[in-house]
Amino acid sequence: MTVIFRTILVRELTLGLRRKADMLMTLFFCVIVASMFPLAVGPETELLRTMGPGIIWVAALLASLLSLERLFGGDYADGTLEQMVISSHPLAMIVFAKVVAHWLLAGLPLVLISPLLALQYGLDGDEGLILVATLLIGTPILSLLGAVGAALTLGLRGGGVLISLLVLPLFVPVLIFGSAAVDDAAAGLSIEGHFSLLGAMLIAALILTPWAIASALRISIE
Amino acid sequence: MNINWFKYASPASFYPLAGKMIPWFAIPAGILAFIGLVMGLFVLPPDFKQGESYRIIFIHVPAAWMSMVIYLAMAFWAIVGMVWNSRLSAMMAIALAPTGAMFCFLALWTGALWGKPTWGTYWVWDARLTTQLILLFMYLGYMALHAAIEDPRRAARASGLLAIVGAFNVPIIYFSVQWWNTLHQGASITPNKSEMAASMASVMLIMAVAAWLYAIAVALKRVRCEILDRERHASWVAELVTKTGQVHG
Amino acid sequence: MAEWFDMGKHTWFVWGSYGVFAFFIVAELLLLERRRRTILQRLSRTSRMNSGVNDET
Amino acid sequence: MLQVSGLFCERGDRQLLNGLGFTLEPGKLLHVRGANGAGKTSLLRIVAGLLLPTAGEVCWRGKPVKQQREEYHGELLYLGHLDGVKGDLSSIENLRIDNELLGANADEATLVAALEKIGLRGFEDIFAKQLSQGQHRRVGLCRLLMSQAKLWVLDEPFNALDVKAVKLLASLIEAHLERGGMTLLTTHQDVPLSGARVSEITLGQTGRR
Repeated sequence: MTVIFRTILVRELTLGLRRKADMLMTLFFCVIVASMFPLAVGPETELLRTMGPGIIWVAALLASLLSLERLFGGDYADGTLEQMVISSHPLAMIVFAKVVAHWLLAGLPLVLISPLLALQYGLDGDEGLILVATLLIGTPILSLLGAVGAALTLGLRGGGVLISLLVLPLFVPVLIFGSAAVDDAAAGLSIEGHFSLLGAMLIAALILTPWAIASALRISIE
Repeated sequence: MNINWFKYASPASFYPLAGKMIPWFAIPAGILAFIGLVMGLFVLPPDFKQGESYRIIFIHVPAAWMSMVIYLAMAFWAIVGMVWNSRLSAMMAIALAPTGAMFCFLALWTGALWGKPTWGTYWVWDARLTTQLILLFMYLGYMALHAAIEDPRRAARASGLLAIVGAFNVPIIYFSVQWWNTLHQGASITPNKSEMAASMASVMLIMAVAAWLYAIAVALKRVRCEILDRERHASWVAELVTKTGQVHG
Repeated sequence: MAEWFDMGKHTWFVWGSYGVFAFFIVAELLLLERRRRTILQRLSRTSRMNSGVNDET
Repeated sequence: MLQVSGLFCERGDRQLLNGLGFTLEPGKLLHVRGANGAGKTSLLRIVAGLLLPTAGEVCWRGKPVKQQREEYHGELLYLGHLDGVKGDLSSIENLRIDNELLGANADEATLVAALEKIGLRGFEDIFAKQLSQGQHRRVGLCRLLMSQAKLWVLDEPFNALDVKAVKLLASLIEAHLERGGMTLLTTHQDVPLSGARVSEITLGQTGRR
């Protein structure tokens, strides 16, 4: 079981690293979106400090949404997805490996860049740290839920916009707890609750979404 | 009454049954709605604090309930459709969606108009209105996905799966929004305590049941259209059309 | 008749919401009926066409 | 032994495969004929488990496929219109992935030998997207050399292949049948195989009700 996970993971990572442009694109998208807001709302540090976590979270969310279409699109076009569906290994495991690879290529860079954005918004040391921690737990959930949307809209025209319409409502709880954690930390409130809830959502997503993604794929490749 | 459900699982035998059932839901819905409207708008005295604007609650709350109930019903039919691979239940899920979306929008609209006189602004980021807004996006997502796929079977199964995933997330969204915002003074109708006068509560219930019956009647009517649309090649549809010349009822 | 509709300063709000509510309900019913009618017309046309074809062969 | 009974399938709003049924014995090849749009590809995709029929049953070794999805797919090899070859990977990398997916657990040497046998010696490390269409398809065909699957389902395997490749493919199928394997294929060219093991079915006109 784990051998197939490793094979598909290695395959996806080699493919992803051979097309660095796609990976960097989502990263730059997040940075650009996050840098737009100060231009829009003005440079007062106090205002930016309070809005910072929310803006960075929305930018990260949109960036990971952007890269979802490539998750299955390429394999669907050249027939390798079919071979995966009819392989003797459970499809949920193959799909799980693909989503983990997608997170490593699209989600993790967002987490690594977020301290930089936190500085841009004047979030000092520990607030920035908390922001990075929430993104670290939150972005895998976004990838897992987003993959369900990507599988459902496989091969449809206007897939990008359609995926966001399907998946953004599901992102709301993650967005709420992710961005609220930093504000409450700044206000000195306790934030264990936020992290335990985010953790619970991550575990639920890890267990339930692979099955949903696999059945969505089976429906879409008909 | 243990009707053998699988006999009615085939669209051909469900079509006439649905036709007969529609009046049984439509007429009581009309009567109840009329009673509720007359009592709600004219009989009940104005509220001492909110004056007349509290009357909007008689359609706002039922619409909000219905939008939630219909989404869960859609998920239920999607599950049934997927487990028994029955096309009819998938059609039922699709037939419910537009009515659910309508109730969702109306809940938002009436919520805003009710909010203006009571809270002073049309849109208030209050927990239940925000959940209602997100639910509207989920309805739109459901219908957009269903419309984007040509093949009717794949469309039904894909949107069905989305409804199931969505229904699983509705409580999570509700509680996270509820936690996020404690502005709203708690649901005025909570199972244990009811701040509202008994008469108001009864009118609300009448309107809720009327809305519920209305939704079923419309869903049955729309599912008949779906059946005719999807089964147009089946022999029974051709007979039906030629036999009755102009099909009615 | 006028005092029925007079809801004090909230007239616009109450009738605004009830009016839109009624409008949408009626609109949904009309659209549904129109859809049913177009489907049936299309079906009767195709069935006439098919029966027409059968007579010739 | 593959047994298919009472298959109905809907494509768009056309009814295909009205109640089709057949059995495929070990060592036999079934050639599915029929005009374009008669449902040949749909039939093969249903047998491969990629498409859900509206009605009917596919049984493998007497048990419905739905109940033994992973075991059945372990013994199945499907080649569709798409080659199933990743352009950004080299030929050998593609084969390593296919080897794992098919559960063939062939070692590196067999993979290199397969590439050689299919006529791609020296192309092992070239990106598949730089190969010609015929070569690209051959990388996909290497699966036939690696897999020990009992049932081959091949959709138009011969197109875009030159004469030498067609002969090679025919010999592979011949050897597969020799070993008691089963093959279900569609092709518009005539099947260059000895008549003894080949049976045919023809799907009806398009969309007849």
